[in-house]
Amino acid sequence: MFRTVLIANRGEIALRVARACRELGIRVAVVYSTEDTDSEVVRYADEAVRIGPGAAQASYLSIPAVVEAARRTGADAIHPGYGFLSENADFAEVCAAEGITFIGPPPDVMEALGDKSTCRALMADAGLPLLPGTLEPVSSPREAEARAAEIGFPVVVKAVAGGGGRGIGVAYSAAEFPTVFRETRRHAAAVFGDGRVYLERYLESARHVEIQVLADRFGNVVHLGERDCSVQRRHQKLIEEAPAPGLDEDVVAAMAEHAVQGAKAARYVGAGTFEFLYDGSGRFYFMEVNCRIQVEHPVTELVTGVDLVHEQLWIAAGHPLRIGQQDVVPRGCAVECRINAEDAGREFVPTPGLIDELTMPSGPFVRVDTHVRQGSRISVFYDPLLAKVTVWAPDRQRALARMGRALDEVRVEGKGLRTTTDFLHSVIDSGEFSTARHDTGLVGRLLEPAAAAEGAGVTAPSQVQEPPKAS
Amino acid sequence: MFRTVLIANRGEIALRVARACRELGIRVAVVYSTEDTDSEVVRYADEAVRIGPGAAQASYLSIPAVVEAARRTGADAIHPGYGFLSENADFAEVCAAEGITFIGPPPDVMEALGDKSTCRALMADAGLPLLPGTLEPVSSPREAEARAAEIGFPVVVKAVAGGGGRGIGVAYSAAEFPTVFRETRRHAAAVFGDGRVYLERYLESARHVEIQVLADRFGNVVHLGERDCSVQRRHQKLIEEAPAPGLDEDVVAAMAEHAVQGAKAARYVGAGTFEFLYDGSGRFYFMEVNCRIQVEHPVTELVTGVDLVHEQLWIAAGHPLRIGQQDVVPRGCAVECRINAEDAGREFVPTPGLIDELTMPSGPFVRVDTHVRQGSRISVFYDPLLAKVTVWAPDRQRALARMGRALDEVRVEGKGLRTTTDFLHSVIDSGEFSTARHDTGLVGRLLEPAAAAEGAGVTAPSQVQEPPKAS
Amino acid sequence: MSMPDSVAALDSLMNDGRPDTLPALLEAARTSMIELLSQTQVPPAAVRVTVGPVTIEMDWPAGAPEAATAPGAPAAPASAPPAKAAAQPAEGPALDHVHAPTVGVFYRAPEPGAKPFVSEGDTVVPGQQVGVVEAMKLMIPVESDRHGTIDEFLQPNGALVEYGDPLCSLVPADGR
Amino acid sequence: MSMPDSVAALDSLMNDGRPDTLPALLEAARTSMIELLSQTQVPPAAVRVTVGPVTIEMDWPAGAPEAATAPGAPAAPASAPPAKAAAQPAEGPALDHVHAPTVGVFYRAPEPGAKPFVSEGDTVVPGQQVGVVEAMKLMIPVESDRHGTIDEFLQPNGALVEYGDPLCSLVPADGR
Repeated sequence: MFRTVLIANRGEIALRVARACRELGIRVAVVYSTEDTDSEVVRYADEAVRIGPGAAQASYLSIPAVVEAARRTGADAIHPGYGFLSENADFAEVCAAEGITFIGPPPDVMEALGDKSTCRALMADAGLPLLPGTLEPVSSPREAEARAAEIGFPVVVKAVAGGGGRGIGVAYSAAEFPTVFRETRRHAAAVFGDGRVYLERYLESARHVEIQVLADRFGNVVHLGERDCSVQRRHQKLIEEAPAPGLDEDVVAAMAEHAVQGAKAARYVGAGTFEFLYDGSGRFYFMEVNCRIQVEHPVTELVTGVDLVHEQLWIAAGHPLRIGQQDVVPRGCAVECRINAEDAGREFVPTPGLIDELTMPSGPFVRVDTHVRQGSRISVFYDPLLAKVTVWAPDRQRALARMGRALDEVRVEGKGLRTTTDFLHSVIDSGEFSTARHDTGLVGRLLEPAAAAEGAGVTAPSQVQEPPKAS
Repeated sequence: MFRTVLIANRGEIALRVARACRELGIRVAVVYSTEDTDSEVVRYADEAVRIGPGAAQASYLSIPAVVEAARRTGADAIHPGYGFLSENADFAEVCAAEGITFIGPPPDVMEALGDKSTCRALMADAGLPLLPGTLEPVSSPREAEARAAEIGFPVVVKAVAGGGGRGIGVAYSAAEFPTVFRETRRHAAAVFGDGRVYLERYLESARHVEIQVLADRFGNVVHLGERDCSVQRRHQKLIEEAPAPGLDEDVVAAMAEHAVQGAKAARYVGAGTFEFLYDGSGRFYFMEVNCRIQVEHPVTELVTGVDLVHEQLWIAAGHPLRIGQQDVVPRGCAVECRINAEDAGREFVPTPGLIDELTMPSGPFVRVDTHVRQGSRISVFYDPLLAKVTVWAPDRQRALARMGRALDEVRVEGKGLRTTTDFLHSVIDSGEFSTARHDTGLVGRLLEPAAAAEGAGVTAPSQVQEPPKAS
Repeated sequence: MSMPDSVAALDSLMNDGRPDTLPALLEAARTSMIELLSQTQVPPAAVRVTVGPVTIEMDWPAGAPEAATAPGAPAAPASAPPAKAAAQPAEGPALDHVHAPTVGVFYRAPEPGAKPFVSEGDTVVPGQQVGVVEAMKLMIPVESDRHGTIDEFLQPNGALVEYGDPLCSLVPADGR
Repeated sequence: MSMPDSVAALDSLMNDGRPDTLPALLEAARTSMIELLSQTQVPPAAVRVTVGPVTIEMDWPAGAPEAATAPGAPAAPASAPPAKAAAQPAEGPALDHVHAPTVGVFYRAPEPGAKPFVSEGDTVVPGQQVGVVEAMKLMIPVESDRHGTIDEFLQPNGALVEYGDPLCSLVPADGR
């Protein structure tokens, strides 16, 4: 096992990885920006290196600064967490060149899966079902219009370099297609430095279901079941759960089998996630692979008892998988809510500020992953995720009751601070969610029930989708 | 299910029961003393009734005050927690007379099991193995000396009305027996108002192993496996775990079978615990039944996934058991540490005071049950238990590593405050405990290694037992 | 073994002969408070003394009588009366209270229609019954713990009271 | 979906035209602080103004020059200098610093044995290189951002530095 692991991240995931390292007797080094000088993980770590200013581009995203910190702390491995450099193939390559183990898949695998076009082609070859769309990027507006008409509206325009819900635009008709196409390309070029986009059929009423896999260097792959992440706003997840409620066992089994096949075809190594859209009538479609630990990994940990970060470290250290498929026996139901410093009443605008008072839930079958405490400052520079509250219960009904109890205990006070807590509670309490009749359009409908009722019939109430955003 | 449950307790268990009620949609009423005016559960409850001063005798132990509070709040049931009135048969009887459901076994069952003499007789009839000893109380010193000689030294003198480690004296020789006998009787009379004692063979090197049972009104009984609670100081538990490490599966299965038989013979109802001593060589002996939820119930909850307080409420509401023996499938290992406000360096003397700073552990597979926060005052009137930190992992080695990590995160600061945290850490780290070669004498050996080495050989290092105490 | 060990905890604090027993702590805090106030020239707005588990707090609200604002100083803190006066404020007689001895129903008379134990304006002596609280059919007498005159009943007959609720105010007799 | 949305977060704070943008918050806090100090007759020992994510704190230690103790008042708080003086303390020339632009190894010269970029006592202009930090074989220049005179190097050649570490002190030229 490693002697020292450098954590190239911040926030709750940095602390979560640090805890795993401690449990394994590994020395913990972290990098931090000037904004995070007083952060919990900086206090927690054995060694901390200040690598740059608040702006991530010059700190958490700076490859030379992170690698310099790794060399200085004698780290023999780097855990990238999620976001930042976690899916950056160049970074993984530099690590390899420096003789430092990157905890994640090999650079070439990450590169192939990170490009949505090559990824789709690879998975199509491996037999995974794809939505009707273009395998190659389309650049000419005229060609794009023709392909969109073939695919049939609504059509989603996706950045090849996008992912995680970013770089997406939806066109509901041929009339609005040219504008959506142009804007999504411009956005992709500006944000990702890569203006290539591809087209796909847009599923209006779908469930987001993903399969967690673990793979070692020797070609062994196991899956750890599914997560349902259909409660999203602007393609960002708010609530995740396992198992996916109301899905047929056969459908989930087939999805898991495809994920394992896909991982094998891609020569995947480490912890990864295969995302699918489920259309509500037995069909599902492969969307993308996330080459890292996910924000929502705790729900899988609570139902399987497998510590995914421990396994990441184990695999990265060169060991063969120590759990077989028969060892993965899901139990009960786990639900995670993301407490964000956002104002749900104002389109989820981030509300940075000082936390004057903080109470997090506790007690039976409640897990809290957080990096904030009383006196913490929520920085404008980073993700507004304050805490993940995850509960477990023998069944979904009891899990939702427990989540309601846990959310009632959450208290975050500070001038100007707002959190998603109350909104999450209203989702949990909604009839649509509690009876698992929801899809990815739920948040929009809850926020604008009048518009939803107007824009759609009772049986297909999911037409109200948020317009493509520039961020 | 009940509409309103009155919680006749305080501290972490009151909050834990309140959370369970909330999860079940039950209104929460609590009683409190003037010392607990600002307590967490008083804030948490829907209604709180101040029933008396700090001294428990006039508040948490006052049957009229508690019943008055139940009537006033419209409670249809009372949860007594542990300690206080939880094993008071008179109280259960008064509740019944008032038409309020007492959440626990029927009064006559509690009475029979609470008297150690009738309990031992009952369990002997049910086929449970008992240590050599007297079934009837002994009152004449001369008779006692004769019986002690027959039993063989060391002999333990136990109060009939005792339990939970209180009212116990150990005589290592015929010479010291008369003094121990006299002092234990005097103590029992003073503390319990009942000076009757009985004698039993004292196991010097033993493990404390207990079986959790659930029983309904219809005679159905299931067990939820065992807990090992061998880390004790002065017969008070400090660390508990499940499963019992190093015990043969057959031994545990036999123990569990005996517990189920005993529960059936006693016509037990509710959650209960059968305590055994295991002699390290395959033999075990019944000790006592605890007619209530135990402090250490979380370890069973984490390995079985069964919420014991939910099940207590379910059973008390008159339902048949909803889990069968086949539904109880233990998974992994859970360990609980009790963080007490005590000075381990000064014979665990309680250290009451104000908590100026408090950090509790969090994150993956860590559960915290606590009722204190920054600014809480640890009262001299009550149990010094501050928090229970419980962890889960796939196996014991990883559970202990996780517990070490969790204890490292604990921070309790306050003038004059001391906690057991560091001492617990040293137990976890000790070779004897981590390799499961420990017994109930471990704490004494860790505190006075020199004396232990002197008083005992390497193969039987458990002779250093603490002398009988007046409290 | 999981029984709250309150007896043992109290025992060890009260009876082990160490100086930090509860009564000693209370005494120490009280003495410190009095000493502090008598030595302080500019009266404070608030004083708080904590000794281990014991905390004593006193404060004087802004605008208290005879506030002498220092020239140029902001309005608060106002001056506080000297320590001795705090125990017995100058204006009007000090009021004490008789408190509920338990949770229950408060009655002023031994039974419905009977004459109340005492009426407003009556003088009482220590141990004299001024009411009764019924809890679970037990009648717990409410007694004055001092000499004085009943000022006013603060709870009506038949009120639901909790432990410690003030039941009536009482003007203590001088010097008792 | 789990990517830190820093671009969006900054965007929304800086560019959405609402009054609570960062610069506006800073301005509001600064104005409040100055107003407060100019209106306060008895100077405080410490002032703290928080506006949303912005906090400004100032404090003046007891015994600061020209402390004018109010008659009868306790020793502290001492009087604070007026707000403007706090920004430019009276005694000695103010020192600025040149900070490390990244984490890495600090060198004073472009290569071993070469002449240092600058020496103590040299005058520098904005953009002038005063050293270099090497991170992963990249040579990142260290530049002064103002006119001034190099006072003293605070890190030896070859030192391991972190982002923001002061590398040398510098006396700014007047008025720049």
